[in-house]
Amino acid sequence: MPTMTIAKALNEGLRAVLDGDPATLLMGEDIGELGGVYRVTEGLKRDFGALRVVDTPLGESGIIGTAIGLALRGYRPVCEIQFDGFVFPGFNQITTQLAKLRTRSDGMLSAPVVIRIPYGGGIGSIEHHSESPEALFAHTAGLRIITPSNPQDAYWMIQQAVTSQDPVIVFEPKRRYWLKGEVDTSTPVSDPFSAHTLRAGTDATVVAYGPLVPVALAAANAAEADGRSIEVIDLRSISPIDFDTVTASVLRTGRLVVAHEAPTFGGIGGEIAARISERAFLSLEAPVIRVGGFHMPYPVARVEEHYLPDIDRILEALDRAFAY
Amino acid sequence: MPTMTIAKALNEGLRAVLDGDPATLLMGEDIGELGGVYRVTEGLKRDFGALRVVDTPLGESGIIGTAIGLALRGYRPVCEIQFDGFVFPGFNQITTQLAKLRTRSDGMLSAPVVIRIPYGGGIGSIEHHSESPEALFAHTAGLRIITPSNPQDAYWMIQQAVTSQDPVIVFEPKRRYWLKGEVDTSTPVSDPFSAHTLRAGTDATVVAYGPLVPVALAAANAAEADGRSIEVIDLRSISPIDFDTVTASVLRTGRLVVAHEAPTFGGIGGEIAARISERAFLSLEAPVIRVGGFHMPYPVARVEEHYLPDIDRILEALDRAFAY
Amino acid sequence: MNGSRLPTAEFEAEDVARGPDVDEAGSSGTDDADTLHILSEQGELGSTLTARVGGEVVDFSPYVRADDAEHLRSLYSDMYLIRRFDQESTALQRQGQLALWVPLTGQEGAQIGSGRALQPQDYAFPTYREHGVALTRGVEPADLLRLFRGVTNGGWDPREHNFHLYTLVLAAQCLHAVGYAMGLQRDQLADPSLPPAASIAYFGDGASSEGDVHESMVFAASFKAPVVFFCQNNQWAISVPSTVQTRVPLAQRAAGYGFPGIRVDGNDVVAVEAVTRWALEHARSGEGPVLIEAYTYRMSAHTTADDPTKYRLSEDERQWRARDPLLRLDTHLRSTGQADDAFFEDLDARARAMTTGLREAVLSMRVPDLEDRFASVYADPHPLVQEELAFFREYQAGFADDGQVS
Amino acid sequence: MNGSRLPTAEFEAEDVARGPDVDEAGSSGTDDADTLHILSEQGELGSTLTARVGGEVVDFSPYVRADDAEHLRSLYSDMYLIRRFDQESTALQRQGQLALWVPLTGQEGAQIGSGRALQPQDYAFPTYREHGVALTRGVEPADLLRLFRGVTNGGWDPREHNFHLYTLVLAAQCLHAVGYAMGLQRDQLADPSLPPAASIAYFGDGASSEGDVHESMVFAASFKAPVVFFCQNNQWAISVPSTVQTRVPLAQRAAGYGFPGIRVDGNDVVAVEAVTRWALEHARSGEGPVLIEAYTYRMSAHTTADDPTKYRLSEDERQWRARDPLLRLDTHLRSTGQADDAFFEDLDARARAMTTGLREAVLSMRVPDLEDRFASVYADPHPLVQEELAFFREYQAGFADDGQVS
Ligand SMILES: Cc1ncc(C[n+]2csc(CCOP(=O)(O)OP(=O)(O)O)c2C)c(N)n1
Ligand SMILES: Cc1ncc(C[n+]2csc(CCOP(=O)(O)OP(=O)(O)O)c2C)c(N)n1
Ligand SMILES: [Mg+2]
Ligand SMILES: [Mg+2]
Repeated sequence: MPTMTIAKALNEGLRAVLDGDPATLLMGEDIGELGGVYRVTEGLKRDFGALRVVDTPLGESGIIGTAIGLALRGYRPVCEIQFDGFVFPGFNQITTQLAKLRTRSDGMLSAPVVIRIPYGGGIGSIEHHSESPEALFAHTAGLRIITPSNPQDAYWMIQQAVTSQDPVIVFEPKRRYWLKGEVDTSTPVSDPFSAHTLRAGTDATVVAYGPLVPVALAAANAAEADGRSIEVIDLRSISPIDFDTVTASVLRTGRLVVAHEAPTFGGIGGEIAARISERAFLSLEAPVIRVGGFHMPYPVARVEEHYLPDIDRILEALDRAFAY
Repeated sequence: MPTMTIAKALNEGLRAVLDGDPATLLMGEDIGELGGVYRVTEGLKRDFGALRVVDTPLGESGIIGTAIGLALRGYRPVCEIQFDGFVFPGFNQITTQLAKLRTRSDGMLSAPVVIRIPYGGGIGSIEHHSESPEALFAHTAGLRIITPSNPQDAYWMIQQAVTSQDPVIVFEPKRRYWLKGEVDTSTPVSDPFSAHTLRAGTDATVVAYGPLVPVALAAANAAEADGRSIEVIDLRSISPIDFDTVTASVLRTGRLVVAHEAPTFGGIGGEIAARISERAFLSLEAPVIRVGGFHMPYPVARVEEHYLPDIDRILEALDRAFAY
Repeated sequence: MNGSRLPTAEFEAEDVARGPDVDEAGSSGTDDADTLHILSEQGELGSTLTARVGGEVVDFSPYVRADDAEHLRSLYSDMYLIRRFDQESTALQRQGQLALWVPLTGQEGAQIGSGRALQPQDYAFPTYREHGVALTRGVEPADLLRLFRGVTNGGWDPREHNFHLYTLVLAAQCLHAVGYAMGLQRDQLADPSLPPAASIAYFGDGASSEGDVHESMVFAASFKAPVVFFCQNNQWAISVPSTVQTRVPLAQRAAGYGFPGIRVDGNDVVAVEAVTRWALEHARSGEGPVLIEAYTYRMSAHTTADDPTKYRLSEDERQWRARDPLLRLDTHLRSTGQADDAFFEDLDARARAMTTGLREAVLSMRVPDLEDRFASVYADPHPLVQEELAFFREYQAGFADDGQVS
Repeated sequence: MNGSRLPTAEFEAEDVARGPDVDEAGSSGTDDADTLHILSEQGELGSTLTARVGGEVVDFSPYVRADDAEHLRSLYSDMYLIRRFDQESTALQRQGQLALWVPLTGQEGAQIGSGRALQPQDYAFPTYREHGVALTRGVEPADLLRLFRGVTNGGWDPREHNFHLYTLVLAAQCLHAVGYAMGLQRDQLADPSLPPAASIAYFGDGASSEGDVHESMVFAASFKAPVVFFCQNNQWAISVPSTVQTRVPLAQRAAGYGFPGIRVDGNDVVAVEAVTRWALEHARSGEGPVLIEAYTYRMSAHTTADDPTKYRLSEDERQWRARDPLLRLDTHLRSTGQADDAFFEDLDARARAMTTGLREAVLSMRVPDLEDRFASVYADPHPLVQEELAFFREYQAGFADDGQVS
């Protein structure tokens, strides 16, 4: 099995869909000649040409809106948004058009557009380059949202996103683009809309996704040293959420910590906490504890390490859960 | 004390701020000559002129963006978005510019822009005219979000929004525009960012806001007939949320139902459920039950009555809470 | 009421508040060499079939079909039928059978003229007012009422008619039309035997201010997409006159993107058809996009919920009645003997036939269950939707037991 | 790799994929009567001080300050100083002292020329590259580095300099500039004794495609707002050439909104200053907005994180070095005897003085606490922020006890 980074796995996954389905095309800012600011589309314009790897004019609404039109004509556009903080000019097309097309047409039409968004912090960058806006999309029905945390998932989930009949937003954990791992290119990973239990445990469950998955695993290892057995679930899909897997875990462990980089207030952790509190009410030994960003715009680079949930923040949350 | 509708109370409130502060101005689509599609600004252009009640070109990003510029020059713009579903072209300016200006400038600048959005369903209208997108704004730090449910609050809260040094989004419950009530125009209501307990009770708490407040009260009355004493809280402010008031109530009643029209998944009810579950964990007799819209685009008019949370849906939720 | 900072009503700065100094070429805006007009208000065919597009004079005569009596009668028929349909729909709304209606009266010339210029393989993206275009695309008129009856957000199968669903978020459909045109381009390259095709994006003078219209034009120009932008400048965006959106003819926008823009007398169905045929051919042949501004007038209210007396003069309305697109073709057909009383009587009968069943059709429209709505959110199974549907069914069943709700 | 539907690389349709058939007037775009250029690449002052704006020929001679040696030297000084600052900042980034740097090299003519045309009461809205304009507004150069040091998103008090903070979301600031101009308009009406003022919105060729630029122009034209749109067409939006954004000069966009648009040789500081002075006067005097396209070239990378060899030819870069805005004024000043070696030596000394302390200034920039950030989210007290701040303090204190974290 080849070893590759997440960025390379996405690149290979995109290459596979371009190769396999002539209806697919990539579009975005600087994805052609340059190969994207993160080089995720490197070499693809060279190999598939400017009609299938399209450097668009600079307008996010234009990218999403024309992708919808292309999808109506039978194409399968995969749009790149350059950074999380720059998706908002395209928010209207995503929320009022892309998400609703199927319902609007009583199921007659669909626009299986894929939107790739590098997201999250920890890269020491400037404003608008470190955000986690996933909750702003999850609330809107009609969209699916996934986020791979490792090369294997990246390679397959991007392909599964393109195959889905529904529009899918793929949030790519940008600070993990260089994370390496083995990729089995012959056997697809299971349903991209399901959660994966990465580590079994008996005393508490930690749910994380995207960039925080390695952090959650590290925290679980650290807790083990203190004699606590922590189950770690990689959510993988933010809409829908695989509540069955999470509930089953919490029914066993009785404690849940949910971690994400996005601000806690109004974040997707609230949805998980609310639903698991309902589903596992009688089994919960402690309230669901959320670990997330603070209620502030993502802070400047020099202080982001104090903002981002890290191992200690997750351990502290576990402490609080065990205090009950 | 005069009796007036919510629409009229807003009109009078806006008149008062235009009268009191020459830096205020209203801007939006069709708010001048026509007085707004809901006539909330009726007569104001006549009395204050076209420089202070501005019919803008048709662009929501333009409205919010120029309002920010006006605010930088010391003005206090109050923008009207014609319907909930049409705020999205302005989402970028609200989320990346308006909300962040203060932080971006390390507190040196502020843009105390007010954005009025008629929201919610129940008016038998067509697509995009019945939505409740408040959660999509609540997640973003830097904004404040309030929603009056009665004429008294409407009259004062709109004025308090204009006075606030922070940007405030006022979600106006459009199907209650014609709801009448007494307005005490001499004594301001208390802090617009606090919740009001409208009805005391001992067995369970129901939290609602905006258009569902009368529904929650009616449900509480119906439950009383069954011998259940329900406390009803009008949240009033969605960001910040007055968790102190809600927590204090739940610590007494032990049960909480949260109702909003917005879809449950990813809605603000999740935040309330999560936080109250944490704050009142040991006092909760049942999980927090949420009543909200389903995970679908707001449905067509002929079925909306089955979609919108009504008295029965709240009673059913209370039943579930009491079943524990 | 007067402050130190801002002037009040008495101290009005007309210029800032936008006064009458709009640089529009004439109030009708149809009197210059940049505007194509063929059939006059008096019902006479003009002899100049040219207009300036950008710097050049374009000869539209190859696209004018004014010498084909049969064709002119059919244009008139379409305009007449859709106006009658519009009146009937307005009546249905007044009777409470529709939640709302969006009348097109006054815009029949722009809509029938452009719609009839389309070929079957072309694809139209309407706003919410293009009932006339819908007619030319073979959409069943009653189906247009489903949306306003509140039983669907769609109403027809766009793929059957190459006529997209109505889009209510202003300007959003312009980008879809450009993307669709980009798809047509690619199809054509992959299979040159396909008939050349274009898409057409309808939008209004109000919508022209939205950022999405700009991005559509930027993308269309950049990719030389085969798309025609068709702006019906009916002079009003609800209560706001088009002079608030622009001080110059909207057609001039196109030059800024490097493609042709032309204003046409929108109440002249002959000219509209010609200019649209020209534009579509331009687009289909790989020359890139075109912007058409059809200068017309919304003779009725914005919607049945609107009251135009609040914001416009009845004098204006009166003046525009004389420019009615139907009237002038009627005059032309009669005065040239191309249509006789029998034609008009027959047409009236057809209109009656078309509108007769309408009320019943509306009354018999199936009201969906909320359950149906759960089915169309996603194509693939979705656990949350399934869970909520299960809850809803159980909840509804509870009432059935109680006998409270059906 | 070849499918039935879409052509692959071998079967490339240059036209669709956007080929070389761009209708730009010459590749330098500065050789026609629609472009103002005064100081040639050879350092010679031209004698035609006119250019066509829309249909009319405008005489810019009242706005040209080429006969004032002192003034020309000061323009040169500003360009020289900011280039040296730019080089020093790039070096600081390479040394790891800045997270990123956005070089302006090549754009000094456009920035110093336009910045120097501003009067104190005017207000500028920059993108993230306007270091030259910042210099003319009296912003302390070191303050420009704070953002890139990662210690703030701002760095200076905009109100002190009438120079807004950098805005990273492309085109967003254009609307702010229009709104600000609407405020200036109102102030002026309320107090006519105020000096007339305008705002200026900077944006790039890439940003010009964003919907916000369109809405700014629509609003500005509608309200006749005193705003100058200043587009630096440096021919690249990261890796995408400006020909992808437009096939015709961007200056032509203005006519579509009914206000003047003009292209100026952006590497000609004399012409840029003249045209900007003219435009600001136009705006300040109530005539409404103006669009200026300064045709220039980004001589360096997009940012220090960028590698332009991936997407552009070194031959192009070489050609544009000959058009360097500093070079031509240098030649002019020397050849006309308006500056001697002493001037250049003195300037060099000033540049050294300005950049000397820079490294230390950067190193000594106070790194904020996360605690500081809690304070600037809202103006008024906010319970959630207070609660989270309390948590954070307690959490941090926990580590202090453990001795783990300061
Ligand atoms: C993005 C958006 N903003 C606001 C509205 C509300 N609205 C519906 S129609 C209309 C006026 C549109 O005017 P115009 O584009 O000229 O089209 P017309 O109705 O005249 O055909 C407005 C403001 C909307 N539908 N979408
Ligand atoms: C809305 C938005 N989309 C994307 C980006 C990412 N981005 C930053 S600079 C840039 C290119 C801008 O080009 P241009 O406007 O020509 O300005 P220049 O950098 O050449 O000065 C891009 C795509 C952004 N900052 N904002
Ligand atoms: Mg209109
Ligand atoms: Mg550029």
